[in-house]
Amino acid sequence: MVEDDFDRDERPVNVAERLAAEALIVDVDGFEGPLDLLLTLSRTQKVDLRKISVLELARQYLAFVEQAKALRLELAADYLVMAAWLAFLKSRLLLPPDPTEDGPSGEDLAAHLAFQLERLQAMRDCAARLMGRDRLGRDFFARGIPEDVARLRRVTYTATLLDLMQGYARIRTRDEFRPFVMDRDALFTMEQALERMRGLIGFAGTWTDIVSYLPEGFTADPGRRRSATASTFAAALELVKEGRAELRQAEVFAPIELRRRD
Amino acid sequence: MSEVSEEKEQSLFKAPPVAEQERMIEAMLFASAEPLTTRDMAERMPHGSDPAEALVHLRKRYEGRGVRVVKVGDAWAIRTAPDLGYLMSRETIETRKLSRAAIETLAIIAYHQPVTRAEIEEIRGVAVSRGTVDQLLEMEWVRFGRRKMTPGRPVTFVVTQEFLDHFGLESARDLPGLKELRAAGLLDNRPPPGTMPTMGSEDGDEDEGAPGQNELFED
Amino acid sequence: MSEVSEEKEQSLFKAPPVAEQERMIEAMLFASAEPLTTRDMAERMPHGSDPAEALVHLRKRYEGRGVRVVKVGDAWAIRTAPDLGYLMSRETIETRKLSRAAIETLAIIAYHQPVTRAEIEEIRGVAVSRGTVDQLLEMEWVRFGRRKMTPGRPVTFVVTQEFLDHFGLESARDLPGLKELRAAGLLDNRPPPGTMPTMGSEDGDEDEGAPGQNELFED
Repeated sequence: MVEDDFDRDERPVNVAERLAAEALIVDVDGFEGPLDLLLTLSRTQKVDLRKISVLELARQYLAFVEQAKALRLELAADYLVMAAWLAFLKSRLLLPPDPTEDGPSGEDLAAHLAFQLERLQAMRDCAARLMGRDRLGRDFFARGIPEDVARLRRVTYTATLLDLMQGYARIRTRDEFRPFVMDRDALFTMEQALERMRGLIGFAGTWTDIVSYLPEGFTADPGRRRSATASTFAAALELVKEGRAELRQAEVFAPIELRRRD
Repeated sequence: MSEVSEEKEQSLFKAPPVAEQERMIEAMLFASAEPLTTRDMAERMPHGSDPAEALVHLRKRYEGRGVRVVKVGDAWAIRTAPDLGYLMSRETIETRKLSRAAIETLAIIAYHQPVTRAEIEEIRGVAVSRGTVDQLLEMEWVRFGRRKMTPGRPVTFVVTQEFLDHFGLESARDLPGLKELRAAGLLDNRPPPGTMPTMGSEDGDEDEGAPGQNELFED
Repeated sequence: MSEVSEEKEQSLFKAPPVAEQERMIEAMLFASAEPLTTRDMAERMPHGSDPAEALVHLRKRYEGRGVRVVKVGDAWAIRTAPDLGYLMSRETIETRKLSRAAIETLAIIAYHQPVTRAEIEEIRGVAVSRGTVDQLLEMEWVRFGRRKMTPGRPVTFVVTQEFLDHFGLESARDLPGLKELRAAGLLDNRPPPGTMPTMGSEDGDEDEGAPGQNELFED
């Protein structure tokens, strides 16, 4: 459930290929996206990132984009989106606030951009500190000759007294060894049907669908129902032959009805 | 940490103290993928080190511990103390239901003991595989009984005390008889449909079984 | 040796003495290249053993030695002392060179975990390529965490025990500078005001991330 979220199907694609493909799109003159470019540009201001002039930064960024255009460099869409946004931010910062307009102020937006830059810089510093730590396999080491834990699997068998008694009963009744016969419990024989019908026919004073004569337990399962229907029908024919009942059917496939013949 | 690097600097001029050399060979023996000779160790250690001497100390340090410094050929390695070897294996116990063949064989032995293999086969109506009997013997639920005083003097099988313990029986005589099995519905657990012609002949058979069965328990 | 087996016999009835338990965990930790949890150890030790207590003693015993008992997440391992790394040049494992994107992504996952892809993208200001995350997953330094209880229930990433082991960290709480970053508010998930262009593909996810944010560090 958790892992399936993305790209399971595309997993097998070579990681290196993907990295290469990413590099083509993302690297504009060696920058990893507009935020990275902004961070680099901000360094020219040589101030604490919290005191950075976002307005100045926006100017620098827009100048960079202009230059890239002049050099006919293909800029990724991200860079252009950021340029448009910075142009908007610049106008917000320069123009007096429009009281009719809602939304965040230019200052709020600038503060957030400064926060983002500071956060990105912090993460880069963390990454560097992390990679600079003593590392397993380089500075400290795991056991060179690990002794594998042998996994022994022991199987114990068990049985209950009931198993034992049932087993014995099974042998003594020999139902295991009876000669092979068709399993007939899905069958309702014509003899059975006839016996049943003979008992019931006395009550059939009115026309009744022969389907209603199917024995209990033979109506739900299709196989059993088929068997019982056939034998009941055959038994009904037998009763007609004996002169004890009459049958009628209104049309082809209509219900077959049965009535006692007095 | 800082004193260590100080020592390292000193080692350019003189060998590190033995205690430090001991740390070194301890780390090397731990991390190396193969046993190391004192020469291997010396090659890696600062100039002037004497791994042989440090090794004496290290060996002593590990005496009686969970691992030991042992000699492998002319090299050295750290190994688990032999008495703790059992920790390096993990036993998983899996409980399985006894097979039908085994249960039936066991039941026959329990009800008819002492019983020969031929008798078991006659009652079960199929050959008894060696594996089935071996399994029951291995579980110590059955054992060999006295040989039968019949031609060929075949071995017999009887159930064991372990068997009785497992099934909570005082003796094999406490096993329910056929009448009780029938009363418990166990003999008729497969409702014989009226259409089954083979059932009838079997009835007498069961009752006959009863007296003979008790004889077998008499000894 | 004989007293040891005597103790083992006793252990059928009561837990072995702490000194003996210490030997046991010493042997197990030496034998394993992977960290072992106290549960792993207890499962292999005689009934009633308390590896946690024995570990305290063992850890102390190896202080300042060539190898150390270190905690890795909720598990324990023996690792060589970092100052002796230079002796192990032959054992050095060449780790794959990670791209700058991968390193940054790893740091973001470590410091912000559990973190969604959208959050990583928001912080880096650029789309996270599949290759980058795949590489970290493949190295087993990151894994999928719980889904975030935000619209779309995005998956999160967290760092693994392998990550902690590799960088010699007891837990993610020990990440360098974590406290300072938190104090400076740089680990907050500050929603962008208004119409900031979203870099990530999963727009909108970022904003709701805040509550679940520090779960992993808290427990």
